[in-house]
Amino acid sequence: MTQSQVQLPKRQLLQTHLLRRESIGNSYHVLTFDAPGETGPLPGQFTMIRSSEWGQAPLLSRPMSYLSGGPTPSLLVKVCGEGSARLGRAEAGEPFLLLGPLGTAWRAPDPNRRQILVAGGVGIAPLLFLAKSLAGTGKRPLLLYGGRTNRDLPLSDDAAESCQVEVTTDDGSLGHRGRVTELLERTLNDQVEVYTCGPDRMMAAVANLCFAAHVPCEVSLEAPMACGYGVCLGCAVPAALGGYMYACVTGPCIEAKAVDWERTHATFGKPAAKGEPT
Amino acid sequence: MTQSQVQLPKRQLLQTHLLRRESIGNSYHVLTFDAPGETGPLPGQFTMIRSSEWGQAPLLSRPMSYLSGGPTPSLLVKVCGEGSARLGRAEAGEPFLLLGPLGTAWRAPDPNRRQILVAGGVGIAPLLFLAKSLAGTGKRPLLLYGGRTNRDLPLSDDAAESCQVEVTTDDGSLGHRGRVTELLERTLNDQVEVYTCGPDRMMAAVANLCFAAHVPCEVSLEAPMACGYGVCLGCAVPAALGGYMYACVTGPCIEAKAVDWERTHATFGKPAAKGEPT
Amino acid sequence: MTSQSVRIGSLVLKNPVLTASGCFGYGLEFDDFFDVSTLGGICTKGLSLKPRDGNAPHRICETPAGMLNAIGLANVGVEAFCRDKLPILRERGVTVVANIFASSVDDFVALAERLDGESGVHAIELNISCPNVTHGGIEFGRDAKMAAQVTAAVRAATKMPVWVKMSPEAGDLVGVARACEDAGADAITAINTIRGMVIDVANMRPKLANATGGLSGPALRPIAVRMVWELAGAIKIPIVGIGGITDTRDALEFLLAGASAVQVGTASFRDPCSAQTIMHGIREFCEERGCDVTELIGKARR
Amino acid sequence: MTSQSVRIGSLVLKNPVLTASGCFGYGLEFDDFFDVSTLGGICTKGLSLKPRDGNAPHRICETPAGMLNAIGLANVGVEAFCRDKLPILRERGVTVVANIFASSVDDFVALAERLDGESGVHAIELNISCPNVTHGGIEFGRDAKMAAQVTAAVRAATKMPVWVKMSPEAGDLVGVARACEDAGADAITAINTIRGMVIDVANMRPKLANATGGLSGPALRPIAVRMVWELAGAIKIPIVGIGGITDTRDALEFLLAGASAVQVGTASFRDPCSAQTIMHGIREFCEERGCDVTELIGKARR
Ligand SMILES: Cc1cc2nc3c(=O)[nH]c(=O)nc-3n(C[C@H](O)[C@H](O)[C@H](O)COP(=O)(O)OP(=O)(O)OC[C@H]3O[C@@H](n4cnc5c(N)ncnc54)[C@H](O)[C@@H]3O)c2cc1C
Ligand SMILES: Cc1cc2nc3c(=O)[nH]c(=O)nc-3n(C[C@H](O)[C@H](O)[C@H](O)COP(=O)(O)OP(=O)(O)OC[C@H]3O[C@@H](n4cnc5c(N)ncnc54)[C@H](O)[C@@H]3O)c2cc1C
Ligand SMILES: Cc1cc2nc3c(=O)[nH]c(=O)nc-3n(C[C@H](O)[C@H](O)[C@H](O)COP(=O)(O)O)c2cc1C
Ligand SMILES: Cc1cc2nc3c(=O)[nH]c(=O)nc-3n(C[C@H](O)[C@H](O)[C@H](O)COP(=O)(O)O)c2cc1C
Ligand code: FES
Ligand code: FES
Repeated sequence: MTQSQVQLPKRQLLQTHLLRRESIGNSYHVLTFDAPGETGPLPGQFTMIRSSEWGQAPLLSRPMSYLSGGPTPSLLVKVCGEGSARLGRAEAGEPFLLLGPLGTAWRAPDPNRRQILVAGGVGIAPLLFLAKSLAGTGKRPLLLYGGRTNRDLPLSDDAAESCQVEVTTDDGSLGHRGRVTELLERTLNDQVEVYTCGPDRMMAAVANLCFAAHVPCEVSLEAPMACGYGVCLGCAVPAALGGYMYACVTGPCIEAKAVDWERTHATFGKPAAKGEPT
Repeated sequence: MTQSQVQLPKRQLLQTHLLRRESIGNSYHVLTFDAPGETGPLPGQFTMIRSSEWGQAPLLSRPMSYLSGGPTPSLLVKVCGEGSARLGRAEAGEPFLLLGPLGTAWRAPDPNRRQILVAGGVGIAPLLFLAKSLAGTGKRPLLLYGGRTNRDLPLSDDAAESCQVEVTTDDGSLGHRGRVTELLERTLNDQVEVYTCGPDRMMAAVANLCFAAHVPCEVSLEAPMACGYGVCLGCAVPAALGGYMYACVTGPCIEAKAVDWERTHATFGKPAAKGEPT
Repeated sequence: MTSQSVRIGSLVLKNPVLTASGCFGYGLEFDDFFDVSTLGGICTKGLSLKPRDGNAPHRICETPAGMLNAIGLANVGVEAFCRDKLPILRERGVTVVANIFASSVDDFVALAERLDGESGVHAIELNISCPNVTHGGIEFGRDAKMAAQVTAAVRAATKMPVWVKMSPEAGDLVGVARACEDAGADAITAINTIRGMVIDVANMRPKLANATGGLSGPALRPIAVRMVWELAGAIKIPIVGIGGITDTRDALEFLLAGASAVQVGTASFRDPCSAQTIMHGIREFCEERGCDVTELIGKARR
Repeated sequence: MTSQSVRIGSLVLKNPVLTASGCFGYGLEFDDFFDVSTLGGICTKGLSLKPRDGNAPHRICETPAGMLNAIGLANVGVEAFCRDKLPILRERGVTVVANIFASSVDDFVALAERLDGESGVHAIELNISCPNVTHGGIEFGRDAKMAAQVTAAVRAATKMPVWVKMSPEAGDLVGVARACEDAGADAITAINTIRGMVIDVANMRPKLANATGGLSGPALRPIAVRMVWELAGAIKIPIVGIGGITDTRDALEFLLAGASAVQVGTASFRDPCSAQTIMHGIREFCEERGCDVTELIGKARR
């Protein structure tokens, strides 16, 4: 089933307010909003979120994947800069603007395969949403969940309700010590399909393993976004067919094969161009 | 006693937090801060206030007169723009930066005269601080307090504790209908002295009446301020001796005679210069 | 009843609010949000003769009350625009200003000629001020002679109104605008972005792959208002004001400074309905004062 | 131990953080706050031959992440400065850069000569870029020839290091800076403010009595960083970076872009200790990386 066949819910700018914020450790927060009567998002979609109280700085909305949908959609936020820090100290009742649901949803799971979800840190959000939607179908995916330390694995307990969870940490402070790809390698076969969300390099490694094993692999793209709905052309990601695709409309959820991972590293990873503007 | 004889408290940038906010009607708020062990401000002095959570916009601190001093100083804030609106929705615990105490204090009252305080709207704040400091000396000043409507007279009940209060409103919704200057005119004699804070035009009218009646008159200047401690030169007010004085260091509290009220109106009231930048 | 229509040369707009080039796609991305035909008009993403992929990522980054972009004029090309986008816009009755970009006078002329035959295009806006491309961007817009040359050539190639979009980096902005006026421009759009840079301190490199990008958003607004004010004192053709408009008050600043219409750019990113909200806001402002919108134009100057 | 000292021509600064002209008074208003002699230096409010009252109010207004000022170079005059301020600064061991302003080459020379005899002044900064005065401000700074003429004349009149402060409104910034370099400037300070305007929509007039004012603060920073980056690729003399610096990260952007030192302006208004905090912050950054501050200069370019 290709993406274009999925009927995506209508996008709108929702004026709402924060229902509650739950902190997980120091850097993660689950924010739940009031959205009665909204067309819910599909797993994998995201929203562009801003507080009405931000004024002119931070200027832009922040892209965040839905952690859950329905009348009280939630987000999992990692504090890493000015915008996410503000999200991480928002109090119930604060007025928010949520533009969404945006972007493509996860490809519908193949009923004949087992789903392997590969998450890095906060990348858990759209995968957990997918896992929960699978629960209704009687499926229990395998979640391979990696983080730097045991503090970088938010919602791993929660995940155990809908998934079989295996955890890795760089420092061995929880679960397997090492990379999530080491676990993945052993589980790939022609009975599975992979969904992954996390740092670019992790997703690229996951995609490579899947290509080699001929396993379908779906990724969730990340890029700086100004609009989230296809008009600023800021969120370019190098496309396998040449040129660029746009993470907010062609993605975020897309076949790993559609991405030119080499150019992605070349542009995102490398030191930026030097000298005069070109 | 001239201003220069008063030893002003040391200025500092105080990192503190909001203890509580009390709303008065829709547009006024009393904010109380925690400032243990601080040199308290004198009546008439002001602070430059910002929340540490404002980020880069609003950029500058806002000048606000102290309503009270001591270890839990308070401010009376009228909501009129972005900064004051944020102050008006701040919650207890929010971190704030208070630069102060700044500027000149009210001239020490003359023990041989009765003090008449003439307040317009939010201008009540530094006058009420003065009145309360007088209470200890057994003095009970007369407060003439004017506002557009009965909703523009915050703290008038509070004032009754330390002052004899007479109120005017433009629409007659409380007290005398008309201008505060109409009340003042009848009370001027050589046994009184006047302190006034409010809109420029009101203070000018008060000053004029006092000049005519040879009554000492002290005003609290208002001007847009960037720094509040004398380095930006933004807060220029036309001086009677020619040139400009600076509201934040020569003022805010100053003899009405020191101000060139005609040029003040000419520059503040008139349509700004036209044509090309000069 | 107040009249909201404004005249930009021979073109009469329903109201003074347009959307800015590069910030509204091709006007077809807004179906979920509002009916774009109600706007004064839309400016298309900058069109070139051939489709362009644009610059390598990262293309955007945020700055205090602003953002930098170095999109590099990614666009579908004028052919695809005329084939796939324009018919729909025309059918919907959208007022379309085609923003065009080229690296030579000949190519500007070729673009204008190509669009001249197309019904549904109501004006051409010459982007001689793009800071993000190697050739044909800002150098046209910085120099009065070159700007005039492009304007005159396009003027001769089309019957449509020609708007010329100013670069705020021109040392002599008024001189460039006057030269364009003399060369036959119907309106001056002011302003495009100013080049800026953000350095990622952690990895010690510029954040944008292109190193520099154009600054837009509220941070830029005071500069844009000042430029519109200066231009309004110097030229006779209408000015279309742009730069950091996010709400009705902002838009009114530009009208009062002397702009006959405004464009909403970056603000659409965080609220796709910004332009519509501003359009309603200006109408209400006029209704409260019982005036037509044209009475506001340049009022702060009188 | 990391070394924080930087060399600006013949002048060695304790560390790379100075305060900007017009944002730090004469350096004597900070006694309650901190010891200004710990800074790399302070730039005085712009000094003229005669005292100046400055412009009519309103002189300032806030903008998104920035502010406009049209102070009009109010200052005590060079005589009062030398008589009342300088002796105290000298006694305290403050590194003083005298920012000077005049409306003719002769007056610039007279100012330089007057200061040349004064011990306690460590460098002269030529403000050829003030946007808020009728004569002798920005027109010197916009034109390479005029800028070079002022620089050469002052160069000949003093033994002190001469810094020239750039106007971001110069159409050809690099050209102006090169001309100053050739004329004997020891350093280039970049940048001064860009003119902007805010219109009070309620009373339909510009907010500033002077109509326009110079934009400073974080809004300006990306433009300033870009200009420092461009200059660093074009001239050999040191660059002193300035524009919208509010914290350590911001200051590092300028150093990495190629500035040898930075000036903190508007940020001092909301926190008088900003420059000191940034000075400490840069030291810590260097200590964490085990490098001298000079190793950071221009590092984003390599
Ligand atoms: C489709 C999508 C889904 C996402 N889902 C989540 C999620 O569920 N939970 C979560 O915590 N984060 C998520 N992110 C990342 C999140 O958007 C960034 O962490 C956030 O924008 C950082 O903003 P900031 O103001 O805290 O950081 P700052 O660094 O202050 O942001 C400055 C600017 O850079 C942009 N930016 C910074 N980092 C990123 C980034 N990694 N990706 C995109 N833009 C960035 C910001 O949007 C902002 O415009 C998602 C990103 C995308 C594109
Ligand atoms: C010495 C002094 C004491 C003051 N005491 C009080 C007080 O006790 N209570 C109170 O409510 N207000 C007081 N004010 C006025 C108060 O500073 C302004 O109302 C406030 O700055 C408005 O900020 P804003 O962000 O809400 O408005 P905006 O209009 O959004 O402010 C924009 C900018 O203009 C400046 N500004 C706007 N209005 C004024 C004004 N009337 N005076 C000076 N600057 C202004 C702001 O500081 C800010 O920089 C005092 C002003 C001064 C100079
Ligand atoms: C992402 C982006 C892309 C842009 N692309 C174009 C373009 O293709 N052609 C053009 O003339 N201007 C382009 N601009 C400039 C805008 O039209 C506008 O002049 C500028 O952004 C200032 O307005 P604003 O602050 O309202 O955004 C672009 C701006 C942005 C932010
Ligand atoms: C209120 C004010 C007064 C200024 N006065 C001067 C001056 O006298 N001479 C000068 O060269 N620059 C002057 N400037 C410009 C600053 O030195 C600096 O170049 C500019 O503000 C940008 O830096 P910032 O964003 O850190 O403030 C002034 C700036 C402000 C805000
Ligand atoms: S974020 Fe604007 S096009 Fe994708
Ligand atoms: S507010 Fe800066 S000098 Fe008065």
